[in-house]
Parts: sequence; structure tokens; C-alpha cells
Amino acid sequence: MTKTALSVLTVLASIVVIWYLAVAPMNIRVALDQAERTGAAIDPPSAVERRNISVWTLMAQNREHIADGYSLERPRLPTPAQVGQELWRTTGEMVLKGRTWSKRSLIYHGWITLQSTFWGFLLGTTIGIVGAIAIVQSRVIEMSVMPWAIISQAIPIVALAPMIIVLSSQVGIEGRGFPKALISSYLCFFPVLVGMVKGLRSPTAEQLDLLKTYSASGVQRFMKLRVPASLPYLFTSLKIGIAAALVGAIVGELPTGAISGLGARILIGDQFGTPLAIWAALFAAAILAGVLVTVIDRAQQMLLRRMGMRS
Amino acid sequence: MTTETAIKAENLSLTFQTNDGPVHALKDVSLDINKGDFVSFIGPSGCGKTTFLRCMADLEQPTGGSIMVNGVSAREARKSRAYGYVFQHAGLYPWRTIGRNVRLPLEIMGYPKAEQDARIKKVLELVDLAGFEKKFPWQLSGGMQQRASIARALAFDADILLMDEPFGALDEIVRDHLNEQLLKLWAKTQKTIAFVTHSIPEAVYLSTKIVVMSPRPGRISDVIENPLPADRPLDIRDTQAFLDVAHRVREGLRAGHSYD
Amino acid sequence: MTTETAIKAENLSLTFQTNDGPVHALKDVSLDINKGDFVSFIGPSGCGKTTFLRCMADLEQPTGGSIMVNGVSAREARKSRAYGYVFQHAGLYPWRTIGRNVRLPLEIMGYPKAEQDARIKKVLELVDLAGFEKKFPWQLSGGMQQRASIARALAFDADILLMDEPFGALDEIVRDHLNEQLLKLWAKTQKTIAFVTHSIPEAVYLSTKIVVMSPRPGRISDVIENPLPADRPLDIRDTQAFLDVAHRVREGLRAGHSYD
Amino acid sequence: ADDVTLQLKWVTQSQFAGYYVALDQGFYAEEDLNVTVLPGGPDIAPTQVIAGGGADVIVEWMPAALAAREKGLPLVNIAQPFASSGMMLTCWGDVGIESPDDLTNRTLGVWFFGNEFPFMSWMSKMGIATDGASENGVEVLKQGFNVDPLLQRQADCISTMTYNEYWQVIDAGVTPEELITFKYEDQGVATLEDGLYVLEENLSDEAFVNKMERFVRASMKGWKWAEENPEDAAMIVLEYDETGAQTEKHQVRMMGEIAKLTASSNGALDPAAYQRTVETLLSGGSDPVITKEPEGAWTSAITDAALN
Amino acid sequence: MNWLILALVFWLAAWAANVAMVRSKWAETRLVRVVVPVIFGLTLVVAWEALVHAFNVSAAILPPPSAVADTFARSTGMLWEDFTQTVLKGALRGYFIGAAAAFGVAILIDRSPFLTRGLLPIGNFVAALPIVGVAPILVSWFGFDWQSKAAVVVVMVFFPVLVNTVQGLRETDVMLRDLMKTYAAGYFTTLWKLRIPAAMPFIFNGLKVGATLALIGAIVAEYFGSPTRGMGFRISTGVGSLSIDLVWAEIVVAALAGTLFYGVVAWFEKKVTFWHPSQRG
Ligand SMILES: Nc1ncnc2c1ncn2[C@@H]1O[C@H](COP(=O)(O)OP(=O)(O)OP(=O)(O)O)[C@@H](O)[C@H]1O
Ligand SMILES: Nc1ncnc2c1ncn2[C@@H]1O[C@H](COP(=O)(O)OP(=O)(O)OP(=O)(O)O)[C@@H](O)[C@H]1O
Ligand SMILES: Cc1ncc(C[n+]2csc(CCO)c2C)c(N)n1
Ligand SMILES: [Mg+2]
Ligand SMILES: [Mg+2]
Repeated sequence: MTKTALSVLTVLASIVVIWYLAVAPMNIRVALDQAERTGAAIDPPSAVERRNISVWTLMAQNREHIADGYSLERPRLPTPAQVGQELWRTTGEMVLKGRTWSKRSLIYHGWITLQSTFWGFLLGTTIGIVGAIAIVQSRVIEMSVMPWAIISQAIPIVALAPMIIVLSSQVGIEGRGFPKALISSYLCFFPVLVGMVKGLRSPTAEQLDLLKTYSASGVQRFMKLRVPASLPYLFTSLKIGIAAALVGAIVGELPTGAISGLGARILIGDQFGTPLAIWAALFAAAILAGVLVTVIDRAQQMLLRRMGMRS
Repeated sequence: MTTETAIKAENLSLTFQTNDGPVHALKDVSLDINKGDFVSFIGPSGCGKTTFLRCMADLEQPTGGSIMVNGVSAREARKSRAYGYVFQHAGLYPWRTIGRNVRLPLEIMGYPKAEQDARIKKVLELVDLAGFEKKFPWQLSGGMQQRASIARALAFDADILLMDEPFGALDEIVRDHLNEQLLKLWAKTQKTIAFVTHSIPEAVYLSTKIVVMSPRPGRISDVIENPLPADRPLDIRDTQAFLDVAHRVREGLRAGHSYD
Repeated sequence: MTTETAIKAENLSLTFQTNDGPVHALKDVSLDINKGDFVSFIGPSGCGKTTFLRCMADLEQPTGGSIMVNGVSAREARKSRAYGYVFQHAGLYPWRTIGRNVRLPLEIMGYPKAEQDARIKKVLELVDLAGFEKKFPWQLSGGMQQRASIARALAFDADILLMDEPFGALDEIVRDHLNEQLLKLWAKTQKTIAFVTHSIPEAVYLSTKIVVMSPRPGRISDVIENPLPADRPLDIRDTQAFLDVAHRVREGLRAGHSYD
Repeated sequence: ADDVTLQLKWVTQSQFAGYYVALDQGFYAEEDLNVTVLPGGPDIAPTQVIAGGGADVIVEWMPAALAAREKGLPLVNIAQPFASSGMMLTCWGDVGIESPDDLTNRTLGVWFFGNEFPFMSWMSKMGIATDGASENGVEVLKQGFNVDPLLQRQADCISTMTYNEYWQVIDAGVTPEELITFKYEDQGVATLEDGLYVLEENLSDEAFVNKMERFVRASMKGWKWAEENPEDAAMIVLEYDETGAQTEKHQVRMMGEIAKLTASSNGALDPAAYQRTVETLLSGGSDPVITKEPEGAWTSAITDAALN
Repeated sequence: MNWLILALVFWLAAWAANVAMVRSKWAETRLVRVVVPVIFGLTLVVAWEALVHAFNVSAAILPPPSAVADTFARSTGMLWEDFTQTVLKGALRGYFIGAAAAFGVAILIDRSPFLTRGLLPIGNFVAALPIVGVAPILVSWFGFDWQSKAAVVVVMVFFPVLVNTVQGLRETDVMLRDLMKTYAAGYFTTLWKLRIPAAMPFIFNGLKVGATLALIGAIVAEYFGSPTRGMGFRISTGVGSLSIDLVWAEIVVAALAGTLFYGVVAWFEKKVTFWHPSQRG
């Protein structure tokens, strides 16, 4: 455990170092443009001339301006510190100021996204599990549906999203929560379906034969063998599923009015050219995903330990 | 003493269709097993021992001939839970403790809870696994797992026991011990036992009847009535009578191989 | 005749650290194996036979004592490819045909192509697998797989052969046959063989020396020099001399168990 | 009160101040209306929303509305609070662009999603190919949601609105002197923006027409209030912004610019401006936005009644 | 109403046909395996057509499949141009770069358990970054043409392949590794002869996941800026100009291309990992 933490920290530290080093070349052009406007002498002096010169040359010729790249308002690549500050400004600081649920707080937006994620996850896993049961029980359903489940994942959901929203409002579903959850479940159901089909099929011929010698009923076979045998698979797919549901919720926030949620923050950040807002929302999303996956992982370990599985 | 027939196979054939062509696992096999018999099946690998046992258990559908168990079809016998089956591999459910593995058939057959507990206790003692109820299969050695799977087959009341190489994974000493236990159990309960093994001494030591099988196609090449007395201490195996029977089995077996 | 030592273990100990506490797989084991010896190891499950063999092969690091192979450390012996190892399970690569599985060590050791072909042909004939070069492991029965893995260990020139229950998965007849073949090979090549088995007759039939081990902690409880002549037809197993040795082994073994 | 749902063309910002003011100041309530304002965003096509019954009335640009009409969605303009166009092309001055003729062989950022029609008409009027392959054509990029392509010089010019994106460029530190802008108004290719559109079939419904009269009246009251109190209007808009991403400085400034576009309109559509828009769109060369003179695409009935 | 009855009748008939085929003795033939899902897909299409007509859904929201087919047939030139831009240039190049890079990195970090332990959790973290957030950043870094699309695909493909490859390399049977030790085989011999072949089923898992992600990544990235061609460009702008039929035609192309791509990877998997129990049926 501590060994893992140590390695993660080391790798993390080296990523931060590389990141800091990369900031200079990534931001040098913007930094020079800004310096030029303040009247500083830049070599070469005009942006048009600089266009075809490599960043390394620019850095070599304008050493005194490299540092400027680390404090830009609109960096191409912000520094980790800038991202951290932005994250803190929109989360921790908000909490300290007692404005946790303000619209400027990422906690508020994260909460909105989390709700869609939750409903999408619930819907997606239900579809996935029910579908898997149907597929395992009926060969016709398997042969008909399975290829289409695969094809469905090749369809870019973003293309369907606007239609889903308009259609669901036409059939009388108010609000944008449902379409968001639907889009989220679209990405979530597939890993759960595939995992559960595998899991429900995981009993060996011998384990099935044993129940046959007891002349067990179909329900007994399902409850006493297929279900317990599928649990490890279920959790593995739930972990993939919840991450997919989160991505789906964020995707679903783009065409749903971009009003609130992490997806909306990303879009608005993009529209107003505030890269820091994008980076902060991006990291918030990944952290949220990490937390959700960890929660399921813990539940898995608890349950599987009770079921006597080795970790 | 009138002997009733427990298992009756007549011209039993079973052909598997594989992509390499048909495999004749059993061909025209006829055999009568009386109630209370202890019958061992021995023969080279792939000669159809397991297949034969699975036909008795209605786990495999014969492609020819007929098989009757307790006077009814194998299917009906299975539906009426007429037998307990011990598989070649222990096949315990890894998510159940030893105790709950043994409980499985009792749950399915709807025994009352108190009786389940009593039976589990009894059979686990019988196979020397008392105190291991709460362990999971992987926490036990291969031999202990095999014993648990035997306990599972003994837990409910079936008067036929079908055992497919139950002691294959055990070392000689443990095996001797379990052989003795099995004989005692058989003597006490008067169950009918069909027992597959690779070991000649084991077959001779345990059975009232030894069925020697040979492969391609699988058929019965010899049926040996065992003349040894019912009471068999372990060192009966050093007697000449024992060695004679063993010799006859070995000769029958050798005939099924292509060596020499 | 001066005897050279092939394997020399002195006060060898190996303790596994597990989360249940330490397991003493081997404790103060000392043994000399001479060049050309055929040594069998027998003992209850979990007594450390495999662990001992793995120490000889430098697959396990002893936690105490020393082990020398061919006069150098086990590690150097492994680096100089001094031995062939047959695992308890066949361990064939499923993506390679039988032929290419046997070819694997030859490729790694850089034998010329023509010689590879010749050797593969020779060893596959030796284990009765000629004609199966092109099959994949899963297309063969367990016994055939085990034979292929023996062929693989014989394909290259190592004067020590370490075999961990190589015939465990085989039926008695095939086993007899391979026992004969192994004895012939040993007589012809003068290899040193360390052989783990669960079968008392097999140990007595094959070896010049039988090492009986007992568990918790794993140690050697008896070393029996086999008085049987070098030339051993299969029916030597029915002689009194054979039975006597077998009896002594059985007694040694029984001491390691908790029954009676 | 009667329910009215209004679908905006873009996110909550001062561009739509009139509607938010009318809502906030109770002008709609005074007319006995219960108005829901739905913000737009990328991927939200107001035309599609109204077709799906998600809105009663939408804010849309005339080119997109007329194109939808030709596609079989009969939209009718009922009011035109924006008298003139705020669209322009913003270019770097230092790359050598001085007049529209210098645009050939340049890379230009253009908005799509139904907003590309004015640009396409302009280019075809000047005879400049936009397929990216022809000689002396222009290389067109589908511009995203921000002004980065200009700032990072991936494009020589990008589309901007006088009230929005232009100021983002300025906010990024660029001085107005570094930029050359071409307003569509000045180029004679301006098309009408931000009109109110409804479905034609609804106009035969007395109650609906009556509702719209009240709606337009209240909305125009909101617009005039916003023009007179730009700072307060911007603050109202900020209040309704649920993303929490808009800034006061930007919205106040935007309100100032918007007021210039709405000031000369009382809400009634100017037929001359309509005609100019239609002609611009019809002259689209080989691939015109609309192929024939639309009929019944606007009505003065509602504004006449509302503003009498 | 007639439309609904037609759809229902067609659905019942098709289902009956499928049940009959699956129960028949040809159930396992390749023909039936293809025909059954195709018939199922047809019922979906018929139901869609019928529902659109029955409820008079506006073509601006959901066009009937017949209109989509019509548009598809009339726009093949444009569809091909978009396909070239998005799939051949963006998705495929990104896929190959991403998969190759992941494979290389997996082999590099495999030598160091320290790196493996440290990198995998971070890899999982990065894999959870939503592409809609990554895409605008990469478009601003790599420009509007296919390069930025390929970059998005690289990011999406990289981690599934990396994680699976590392896991596959670790998963080799201990006994098989010991065997290599008894031959005194070096690191690279073991890697080449044992661990890479043994890892192939895992690697292909990653490659298959990557195959479905690649196309979607390239399409979504075009939402954030593109030249005036590409499937994502057409889809993202089509809604605005109410060319929903064209949007659907592009969706059909995406589904076909994605399924074909997945199929090709699965075919290679079958060839390469023929020995794995999961491939032996
Ligand atoms: N499901 C099956 N499909 C095809 N062939 C099969 C199947 N089951 C068994 N066989 C074949 O039938 C023959 C008999 O197999 P069986 O398992 O009964 O042998 P066995 O006598 O039990 O052998 P062993 O001692 O190795 O357990 C073998 O040749 C085997 O390959
Ligand atoms: N890697 C390991 N970690 C922990 N304990 C181990 C390990 N390998 C073996 N052991 C333990 O060491 C003891 C000796 O094991 P070993 O495999 O040598 O037994 P064996 O004599 O070969 O048994 P068998 O006849 O069942 O093969 C056993 O108690 C086993 O549980
Ligand atoms: C996808 C997308 N489509 C259109 C616009 C342009 N747009 C529509 S309304 C409006 C006015 C206020 O900015 C602008 C600019 C955009 N930016 N992004
Ligand atoms: Mg068998
Ligand atoms: Mg062992």
C-alpha cells in the first residue's frame, strides 16, 4: 500500500516536472506577443516573422521572456500551480466563504453532474443487467441483439444528443435531467452488458452439471450459481460503467443548454477563452471519476471478501 | 437373498460428433449393477468411464440402447434425486464455505434448516473435515477439497453413489485412509456405488465387481467378480488372493493398450 | 569406481513468509546425490518435495544452508543450462504446436536448425508422440501433454533431469510403459535424475535411492538405498524383494501422517 | 396567465437583455404572461426546438429561419427588435489585409450551425471560392466557440460579433490598432439577426396571436428599458446566468454594443431590410442559401397590433 | 394507425422467423449468424419508419429511414470526403500512433515494477478525463485539421491499450516463466517468446476498446473546430441547418465504419490468439 503510494507520488512528481518544463515552449509565442505590446524588444520583432520560427529558437533568442509564459492569463498550457489555484478558488475557497452552492463553485456544478451520472448509471446498469440476463436466457435474443449492442457503441452519441432532447420534450418529458441521464446511460450500459454476459456465462459445465444432478430448477440454477459466479464480473464492469456514465453525463451537458454541470463549465470556459476554467473542470471530472470508482472498488472488496474470494 | 437391479444398461452407445469426425465414446455396452453392489470401473484414459457414469446420471444422452436406474429411466431417476455424484474434480463453488457447499443440495432439495445443520455436521465428521465448515475451498489442500465434495454427495439421502476418480488427487496414505472409510460407509448404508479409478489396487480393494473397459470404441472388455471377503483390512493387499485378482485386472487392462 | 557428487544440499532451509505467518517448507535438509543416481522423492502432500526440486533448479532461493549443483552454485548451474526440468503440470505454450514447444529450448540455446529438427524427431518418438508435431497442446489428452513436456526436457543435452510428478496424470498402463522407457533412457545416457512421485511402486521400481520426506517442517525422514538389481523387468514388482522395499517406504510414509 | 416559452439562440448574455428585463421587471406579468426563457448553446438549434414543440417563439437569425422555411419548417417573423447586424470579420492588421480583396488565399474562421449563410453570400458576391481547393479562394475553418484561432494565428481572420467576440480579442491584450474589421453592414451583405419567429400554423389561432401581441409588446418594453439602463440590464442578465461564468465587465460592455443595434427598432420589421436580406441570400452563387423568393415569411400583424 | 399495425405485424413475423432459424439445425452456420441480426435490425428500421409516419414526426427532428437512405444515396461523394477526413486521416492515424505508443511504453515500464505501480493509477485517472474537455485543448494545440483529431484519438486509445498490455505482460503463468528460467533465457527472449504471445488476448481487449473509441473521438473533436469537411463537422453543423437526414446519413457511415473497424480488429484477434480458450468456442 505505502509502496504503491510512493511510486504514484514519484511518477506524479516527474509528471509535474515535465509539465513545468513543457510550459515554456508551449507558451512562448503568446508570451512574446504580449511582451511586444508592452514595448519590449523581441527578436524577431513582429508576430508575422515569428510565425515560421521554432519555439526553441524563440526561447533561445528571448531568454528574458521565457518566465512570462508561466503567468499568462490565457495560457495554451497552464502551469500545475495555476490549475491548482483555479481548482482551489472554485472549490475549497468557496466552501471557506460559505458559498459552496454558488453557481461559481465547482462543487455545485460537480453535484449537478453527479446527479445525472447517478441516474444514468442506474438506468445504464439496469439496462445492461436485464439485457445480459435476456441474452443468457435466450439464444434468439443473443443472436439478434448482441451485434447491435456493438454497433450502438460505434454511433457517436453527441450526434444523437440534440435529437434525444427534442424528442423527449416532444413526448412530454419536461426538464433536461432525463435526456442527460439517457445519454449517460447510453455509454454506461455497454460495458455492464458485456461484463454481465461474461459473468453469467462463467459457471463451468461441471458446476452446471452438479446442479443438474440435484435436479435443480431454472430459478435455483440462476440464483445459486449464475448470480454468485457473475459478481466479480459485475463489479469490474460497474467500475468501467460509472466512469462511462460520468463521461456520458458531461457529454449530455453540451447540448442541453450548457446551463450547469461540469460539461457546461468546460464549454463556457472554451467559449470565453478561459483555459483555466476548462482545466479545472477537467480535473474536477477526473477526480470525481476517481472517487466514484474507488467507492465501487471498496464495495467490491468488502463483498467479495465476504464471499471468500482472494483479493 | 433376491437381488434387485439398481442400474441396467443394454446395448448402450454414445457417439460424440466433433469437428474431427465422430468419437465412439461407448459402443454396445451392457451391464447390470445390483442394489448394494460396489462396482469399480477401470480402463485406460479416454475409454469412456466418465461417459458411462454420466449416462447413468442423465448428464449425457445415449445415442443408442437404453439405461434404466432404479427401474425407471435415467432422467426420471435424476428428477427423483436418486443418486449423489462425485465429480473427477472437486468442483466446489468458490464463493461458498465448505459448510455452505455441503448445504447446497440440501437447500435445493428443501430440507428443513435444523436438519441441514445436523446432516452437515455428520458428513463433515465422516470425511474428517469437522472444524473446517467456515473455510473457503481455496484455503484447503486438494485432498481436503476432494473430501468435501464427497461429503456433499453424501449429505442427502440417495441410495446410489456415482464417484468419478474421487481419490485421484490424493497421496497414497490419505487414499488408503479414505478407502477404508468408504468401505465402512458402504457396509453401513448398503448404498449402491459405481466408482471410477485408475488404480488397480484400489479397484481390487474396494469392489464387489470390477468392470474393465477398453477404448476406441469404448466397451467393456472384462467383468470380474471379486472373490475377496466382505471384511477387508488394509493389509489384505499383501495376500496372494489379492495379487491374483490384481494380476487379472492388469492383464485385462494391458489388452486395451497398444504397447508390447 | 569413484563417484562424483551431482547435487549436494547442506542444512538447506526455506521458509515462506505468508500472511498466515511463516511456512517452513524445508528445514535443515542435507542430501548428496551422486552422478548417475536415480533418486525418487516421496512424501505426503505439502512436505516440500517440489520446493526441494525448485531449490536445485535455482527457481527458489533457500533461506538457509547451501546447495551445490555439479560443484557450482545452483545459480551458475542454471545459467550453464545444466538440467532439464519437467513440471508437475505440463506447462506447454498453447500458441505453439507440440513440435514447436519441444523446439523452444533448442531455439533459445541456439542449436542449428537441422539439429533442432533431428532432436525433435528423436525425442517425440521416444515418448510415442511421433506424428503429433503439428497438433496444438489443447488438442491432446492430458497424458499426451505430459509426455510432450518430458520430450521438451529431454531435447537438449543436460546431464541432470529434475522431474516433478511427471506421470501423475497418466493411467497405470501408460505409466508402466513410460517407467520402462525412462529406465532405459537413464541406463543409456547415464543422466542424474531427481524424481518426485506419490506412488510407492513407481519409486521402488525406478530408483537407486528413495528419499522419504515428512511435513511441518519439511525434512527428510528416511533415505533408502534400493537393493534391486539395475536390470528391472516390469514383473520385478511381484517379487518379495520389491514388496519389502515398498513396505519400508510405506512405513516411512505412514510415520509422516496423523492417521491410526 | 398564459404560458409562453421562448428559446434563445445562444447562452444567457446581454444579447438577450430585453427578454430578461421584461421577465425581471414584471413586464410580462403585466401582460398576464407566464414566460419561460430557455437559454441556447452550441448544438441547440432553435428551429429544431420549435419544430419539436419545445418553444412557442424563438430568437433566430433570418438566414437560418428562411433556410428552415425552405426545408419545410414554415417559420414566420413576427417582430424584429434588432435593426442592424452586429456581425463582422476581424483580421490581423500585420498580415497585409487592408480590403476585402486581400482575403484571397487566407485562412478564415467562420461559424457554422446555420450562421454561415451571411459569410457564404458575401464570398459568392465577391466571387471568392470557399471550397479550399480553387485558386484565389479562401481556406475556411469551422471556428469553435472561442477566439483562439485568431490569437494563436491559426487563422488570419475570424468571425466576431461587435458586441461579444471582438471584445474577447481585445480582452486578450490585443489593441484595436492591430486589428482590421469588416462589418457586414458596411459590405452591403448584412442580414437581419435576432428576430422573433413562430410557426405559421399557429398564426391562424386567435388566442395565440393575441398572446404574441402581448409578448412582443412586453419584450419591446424590456428592450427599451435595457437601452436606457444598460448597467442595470446587464446585472439582471448576470442574475439569470446559471453557469456563473459571465463577468460583469463583459456584460455591461456587451449591453452597450447591443443597444446600438436595437436602438433604431421599435420591434417592427423594416420591409426594406427584409428585402435586402432576401436578395443577399438569393445571390448565393452556385450554392445559394435559399433558391426562391420566400412568401409569407414575415407578418406585421402582430407588431401592428402590439405597437399601435 | 395502419403504419403501427404494419410495424407490429412485421415485428411478429421477423421475430418468428428468427426463432425458427435459431431453433433450426443451421443455427450455427455463418449465414444464420449474419441473417438473424440483420432481420432484427430491419425490424428496428421498419418500426422507426412506421412510428415517424404514424405520429407525424417532423423531418426536422427525426427523418424516416427512407429519407435517410435517399440522402445517403445522393450524397455519397460528400460522405466519402468526410469519411476520408475523419476516419482515414484522423481516427486511423491516431489509433495506430496511440496503440504503438502504448505498447512501447508498456514494455518500457514493465521492466520497472516501481514505474508500473506508479503509472497505472495515474493512467486510470487520465483515462477518466472526458474527451469533451480534452478536445478543445488539443484543437488549440494541434490546429484545425486532422492532426488535432488524431491527437484526441491518441489520448483515448493510449490508456486502454497501455493498461491491458501491462496487465497482460504481468499475467503470464508463473510456471511458464520458471520454464524460461530453467533455460537461462534472457529478458528479451522471455519477453519475445513467452510474455508478448501470452499477453496478446489482453492487448487485443485494449485494441478492441480503442477501436470503438477512436472514431467517436475523431468525430467529437471536430465539434471544437475543423476544416469544412469531416463527419463530425457535418453532424455538428447539420442540426443547425435542419439537415437532419444528412446527419443520419453520417451516423450510418460512422456506425458502419466503426463496426467494420471493430470487426477487423476482432478478426486479427481470432488469427493471433486462436489458442486462447475464449477463441476455441
Ligand atoms: N463432450 C465431448 N465431446 C466430444 N468428445 C468427448 C466429449 N466427452 C468425452 N469425449 C471423448 O469420449 C471419449 C471418452 O471420454 P471419457 O471422458 O468418458 O473417458 P474416461 O474413460 O473418463 O477417461 P479419463 O480416465 O481420462 O477420465 C474420449 O475419447 C473423449 O475424448
Ligand atoms: N510460493 C509459496 N508461498 C507460500 N507457501 C508456499 C509456496 N510454495 C509452497 N508453499 C508451501 O510450502 C509447503 C511445501 O510445498 P511443496 O509444493 O514443496 O509441497 P509438495 O511436497 O510438492 O506437495 P505436493 O505433493 O502436493 O505437490 C506447502 O505447505 C506449501 O503450502
Ligand atoms: C457553434 C456556434 N454556433 C454559432 C455561434 C455564433 N453565434 C450564435 S449567436 C451569437 C451571438 C453571440 O455571441 C453567436 C456568436 C457560435 N459562437 N458557436
Ligand atoms: Mg474420466
Ligand atoms: Mg509438488
